[in-house]
Amino acid sequence: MTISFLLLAAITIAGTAAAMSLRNLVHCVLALTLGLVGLAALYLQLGAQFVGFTQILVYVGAVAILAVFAIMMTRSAEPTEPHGSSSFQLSGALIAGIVFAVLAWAVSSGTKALQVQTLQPEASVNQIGVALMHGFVLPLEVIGLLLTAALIGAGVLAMDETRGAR
Amino acid sequence: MPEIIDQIFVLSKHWLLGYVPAGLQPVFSALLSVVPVLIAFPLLFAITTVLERKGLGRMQNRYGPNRTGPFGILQPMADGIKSLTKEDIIPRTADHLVHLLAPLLLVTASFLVYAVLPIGRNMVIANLNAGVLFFFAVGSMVELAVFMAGWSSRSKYSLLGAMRAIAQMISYEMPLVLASVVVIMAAGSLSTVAIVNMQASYTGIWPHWYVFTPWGLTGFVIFLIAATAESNRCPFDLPEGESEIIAGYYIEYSGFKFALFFLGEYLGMFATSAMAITLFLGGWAAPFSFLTWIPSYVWFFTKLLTLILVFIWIRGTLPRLRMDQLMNFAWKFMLPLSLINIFGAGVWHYMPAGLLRWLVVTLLVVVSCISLSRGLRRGKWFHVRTYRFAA
Amino acid sequence: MIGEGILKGLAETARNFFGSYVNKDRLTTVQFPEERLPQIEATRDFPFLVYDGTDWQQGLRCVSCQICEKECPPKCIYIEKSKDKKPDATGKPQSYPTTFNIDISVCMSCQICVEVCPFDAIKMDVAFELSTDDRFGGLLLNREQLAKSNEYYNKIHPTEAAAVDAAFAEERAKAEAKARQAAEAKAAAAAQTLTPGAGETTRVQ
Amino acid sequence: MSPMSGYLLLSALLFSIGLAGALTRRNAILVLIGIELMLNAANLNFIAFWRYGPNPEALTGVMFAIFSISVAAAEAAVGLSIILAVYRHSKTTNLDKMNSMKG
Amino acid sequence: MNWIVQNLWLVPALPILAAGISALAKRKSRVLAASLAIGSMAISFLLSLWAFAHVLWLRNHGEASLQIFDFRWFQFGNQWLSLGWVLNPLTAVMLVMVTFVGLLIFIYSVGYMAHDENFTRFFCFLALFAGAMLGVVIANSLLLLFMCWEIVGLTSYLLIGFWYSNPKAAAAGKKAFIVTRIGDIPFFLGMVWLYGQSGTLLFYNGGAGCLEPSAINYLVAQTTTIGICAATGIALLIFCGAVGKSGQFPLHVWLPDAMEGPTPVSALIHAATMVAAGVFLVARVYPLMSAHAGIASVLTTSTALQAVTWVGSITALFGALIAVAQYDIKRILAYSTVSQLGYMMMGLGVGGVSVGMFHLITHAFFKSLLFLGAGSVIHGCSGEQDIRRMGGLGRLMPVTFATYAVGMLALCGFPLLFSGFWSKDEILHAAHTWNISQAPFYMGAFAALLTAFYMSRQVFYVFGGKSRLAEETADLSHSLASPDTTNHHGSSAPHESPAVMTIPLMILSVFALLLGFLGTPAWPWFQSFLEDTQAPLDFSAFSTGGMLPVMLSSSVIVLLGLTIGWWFYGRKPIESVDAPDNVGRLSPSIFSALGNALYFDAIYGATFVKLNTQLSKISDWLDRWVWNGAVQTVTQIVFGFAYLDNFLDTHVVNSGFDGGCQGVSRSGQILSLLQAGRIQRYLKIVAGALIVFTILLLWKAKI
Repeated sequence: MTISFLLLAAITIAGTAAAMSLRNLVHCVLALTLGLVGLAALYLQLGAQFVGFTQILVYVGAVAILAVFAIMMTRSAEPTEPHGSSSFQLSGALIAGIVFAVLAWAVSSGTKALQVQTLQPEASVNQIGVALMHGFVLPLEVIGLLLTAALIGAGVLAMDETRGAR
Repeated sequence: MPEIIDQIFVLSKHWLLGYVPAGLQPVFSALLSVVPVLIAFPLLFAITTVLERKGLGRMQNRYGPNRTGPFGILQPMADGIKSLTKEDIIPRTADHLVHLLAPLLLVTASFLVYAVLPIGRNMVIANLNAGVLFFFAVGSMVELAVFMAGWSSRSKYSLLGAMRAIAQMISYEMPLVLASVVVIMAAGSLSTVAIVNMQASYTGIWPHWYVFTPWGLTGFVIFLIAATAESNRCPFDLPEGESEIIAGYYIEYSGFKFALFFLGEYLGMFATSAMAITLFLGGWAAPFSFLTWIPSYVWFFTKLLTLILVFIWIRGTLPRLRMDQLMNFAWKFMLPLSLINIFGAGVWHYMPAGLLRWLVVTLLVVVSCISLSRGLRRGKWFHVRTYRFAA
Repeated sequence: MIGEGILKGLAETARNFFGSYVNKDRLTTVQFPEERLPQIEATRDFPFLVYDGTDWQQGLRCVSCQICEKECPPKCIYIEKSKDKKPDATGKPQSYPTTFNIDISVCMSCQICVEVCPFDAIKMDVAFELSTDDRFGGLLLNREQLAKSNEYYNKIHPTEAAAVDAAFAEERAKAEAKARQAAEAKAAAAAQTLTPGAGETTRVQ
Repeated sequence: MSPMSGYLLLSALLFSIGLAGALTRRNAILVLIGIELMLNAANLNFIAFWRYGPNPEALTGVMFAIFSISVAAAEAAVGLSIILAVYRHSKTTNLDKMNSMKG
Repeated sequence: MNWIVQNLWLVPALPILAAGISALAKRKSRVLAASLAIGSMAISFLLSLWAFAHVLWLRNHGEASLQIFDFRWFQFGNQWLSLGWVLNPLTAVMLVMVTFVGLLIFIYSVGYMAHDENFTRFFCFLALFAGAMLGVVIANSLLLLFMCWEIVGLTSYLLIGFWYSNPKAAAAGKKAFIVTRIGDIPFFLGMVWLYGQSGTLLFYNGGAGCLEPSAINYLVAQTTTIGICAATGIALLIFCGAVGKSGQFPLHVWLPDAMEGPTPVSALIHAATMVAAGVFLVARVYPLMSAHAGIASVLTTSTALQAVTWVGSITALFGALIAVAQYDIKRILAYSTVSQLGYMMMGLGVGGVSVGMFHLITHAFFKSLLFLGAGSVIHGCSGEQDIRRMGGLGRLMPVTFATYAVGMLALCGFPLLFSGFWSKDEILHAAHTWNISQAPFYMGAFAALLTAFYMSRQVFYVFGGKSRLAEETADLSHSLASPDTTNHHGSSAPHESPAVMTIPLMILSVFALLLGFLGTPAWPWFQSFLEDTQAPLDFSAFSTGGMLPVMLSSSVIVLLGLTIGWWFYGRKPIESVDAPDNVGRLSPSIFSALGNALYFDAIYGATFVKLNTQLSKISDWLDRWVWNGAVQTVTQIVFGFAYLDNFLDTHVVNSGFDGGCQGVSRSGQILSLLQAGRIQRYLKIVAGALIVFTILLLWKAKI
């Protein structure tokens, strides 16, 4: 439980908590990016460089911007109305709390028996490339297909009907 | 002797580290490798501002700043002092926190990028084996900063400018990355140091820079164009086109924050051009075998300066692109061309070395370039815009 | 080919860039404070009051008829008429402005005041370096700062000044002839009271 | 408390925060972000298990994380475009108003 | 088979056809109705003469005088029920008598009913009655006879109640109909019993008929539980029908009241034909009646015949007694008819068919003569029927007086000259020679005496003394103006009837005189004709078999009666309407008792009628409470079940079903809550599931 882990964990939790609770949506997204960067740092700390940088590239670079664009275009940047009925909030939070408790219990009871391998495994990009090309070729192709489909789909969905018609 | 000069900085760093107690060793070594970069590039920024203004002037048959100091040498000092002394106005309805954070994030992102750029022989702050990926990852945080700037100042011009900037940066990030993919394929590694080492060797006097390969050249050209778009410069400086929306996303900034934005912008430019150098122009490698005696960092910076001059040159000549032309150019010319370029690199990789390989790949690239460009013109994407009302 | 337009443009700028160092006349900029371009005669900046002779208080042509004040579009002229009268160039007792302010920060140098002034008392000056460090007070010129001699007028607008002087001389000659005829009958004293003022040599012609 | 359980706890916490956000917020985009967060928590789990798991050289954890990140990105894109389309249609992003699919 | 035998059905059919046509005709087509009736009757009379001649021809040629014609009516099961008609001397005689008397009465009634507006209806009923009577005569089947018997009963009701607007007439009609019906029921039972035993209702069927010896022997052999043989039982039951129809002792009450009908009706129905039907019936089924166990000799008479005799003699005496104390002219004749019918029954019982029938024929003629005479008297006195208010008509209506006197003398049986003497004498002779008891003979003789007495009283009242018509006294009870008077055209003075009425009187009086000579002991042609034997002319018969003393005694009786009558009434006829009757003065109580018909009506009223009302009350009560109650309860039960079923249906089935549907819809609503379109809710559910599964997993794993 190194200090850096605690620090990064604190940052991530603070970021995500703020993301979920702030009133102004744009602030939420920004807090989210902070959380995600914290997460990426955790990945780096765990030694998965490639994943960390992809995380930053994909989430901070693309998804955050996308979310912000969405917020801009749906005019929800204005301060949102109050949180609405408290019972609604309460129930949501309660359930989340229970889920956390259960998972925590599972984790704590689960990991006791597991013998932990301390050596830092090496995950160089080269190895990842090899693994991608050999072991995970099919998922790679499928992901390619999926991403193209998503690209086109998102484009069409978000496209303004009139433009296509003109 | 030339090696000592070459490694002067590295040696001095180790020398200095000697004086540091063991406990702080890692921190100091980090500091010592980071601080010079933090100093060098802002200086370069200062120099570039002058070069740019005088160069533009010269191109436009005028002198450029020559009042501050001899031949306007002290102009950056003046700008710096001006920006420091200028009152820092924050719009009343602005979102103070985000308003403040935007420039900071921009500058940090821009500085972070230099971690992986090999300035000289084994003079790289962090030799990550996914260096290029790091470069693009951190590079993409700039857009977020731009958005924060644009949105937080709560003015229509700034928001519009930010949106345009982000749109442009995102759409040009694709060709940028794909162009670099070509080099990664050739070099076989994401680490920038490895890539430069791959280009360091010479055949005869000619260096093995990737730019001297057909796919390399196209990659380099695409990379440069995308770099200019990425840093919102010249033909792609629509976001802060003064004539249209005044100053784009940093309109509501004044004083030091404004300076920071400028710094961020230029640092972005230097970073992308530095990456271009590492990827295509052999990083710190000397252009000819007989010139290897000159220290590696010197080559790096000279190449950097030449690229900067090219940028300035382009800024002086090309007119501003319209938004739709800009976007079309990115998605309908650059992206396909880079994909084909990757294909070309693949073909290059599998074909035996020789003239045939050259012919095929160049043919492939040239034909695709022509057909895409004709596609652009036939689609009248670049025709003179006729205004239906204002005719 | 897509690129030839760009290359031609780059070549042009490169030519300019290197040409500027080689061929001086490419650079047409005038280093302003050090070098100045000769003044063009028809330049006009802000109005000034013309006075004959040496003492501006006596020689001031303005009779405060306030036409220019009324006609001035941005309303930047402010005149207060004097109670007493003083003789003008032709010796006729005329009133004179006690205060005559022009706010040059408001004046748009349209020269309407010059055109409507029946007495050619107000003309357009060529001085443009009037920047002051305080924003309001400095730019409000009073009567004293506005008054300038006829010679200066001839210096800055020679042709126009000459035409105006000729018209004055002719008018004065006609008036003297008339006065002479009337005066010979009257005491020379009446004639005496006419000529103490400016007495510029040019007007005498 | 082995380091691994620390990461797992953290991912559980992240997951529940994401879930809380998804459950409590009314705005569609926030829910989407909440879901993104839950996905990230899962990724963290993968990497933690890869790091401390039995045979890391198989790289399954890393691979899975990469694929899940790409899928999440695609999902975010499509999700947001759907929200956009819904907004353009019904001028609201409030989830309670989007109940036309109710039974 | 002769044409007449085959077409004998025409005789009854023609009058019925005439009745049908006139029934459909309009009220004012009076001539059509009269001519139709009279025409049809005339044709029937001619056909009857033809049939009579045919029978004579058959007798002369020695052929069987019995000719039958049967036809099948309908089949039930595998048996055929057949009807038919028979032509034998009995039928022939009756046919001629009925048609001839009917014709005369039709002609007479044309004049009598001239002023009545229901003229056509009257003649329609008369024709119908004649047709039915002829049907009874020719019937060869007891069933056909019974059917015609009922139609005769119907027409008697219609004719008695002809002036139905008069309540007494309507009541009389109903009374006649009901009393005859009481008689007909045993008749019907007997018929059914006969059919049950003999298997056929045809009288003569070539040996298989019920009156043929084979059937008779069979019936005699059958003994019933109460000891008498079937034949006797059936005979007695059939005799009851005859008692009802002919007005014998217990069922005679309707005959005097039947006088409410118009006089020709009384003449035709209550003198000549209908009442004779009962006697004819007994004559027709005489073989059945006289059948008895033991040796087949004629000597012993069957119980049935004994019963007939006793009933006949009682009725004769009884009728004569009551007739003495009557004041209404037609009522006296009615009671005399009752007694004469008693004579006929006694004749049949003791002397056989020929004796009874001879008296029936002679009685028909002089009784119809007396009735028509009474009719012309009433017509003359413009509807007055009470003899006390008549008197002195002998001079005013000479023809009526003469014919009436002839009829009176014939009825009383004036010696030698009049037919009544010969026929009554035959009966008295037979009664005298009856081997069982002499009581009938003495009752008969006394009845003859009384007959002579009340007839002479009547004649002296009506024709003797001076006219009492003018005295209009209000207190007389039955001074009600009968419909006859109402329709007279105002002339109150008595006057002779027109020719159309007097001619039939004269013809009838001639027959009343001459008919007796057919059956004198010297030349008993009539009896031989009926018995189908040869009758030589020999005057010595008078002396054989004690015939002479009987004749002498009866003539003495008659003369005695006449003198008594003259003594009381001829010498000094009463002067005023309200003067008491001469005999009445002697013994007022007996006289008033006899005047009220020995209170039989009252007795019947008190007993049977009351019993009947009680029974009807009881049956009403039963009907109302018991049957109705039962039905009500059943309906209530059914309603109850229906209500229960409805209740079950609505509450259990429907509501159950609806309840089920509501349950489904409510649960559907609840389920739909699950999909309220709120995405967060779905997420919560997913989270919940997650929690549950992880807990399960951990629980199972039991780390």
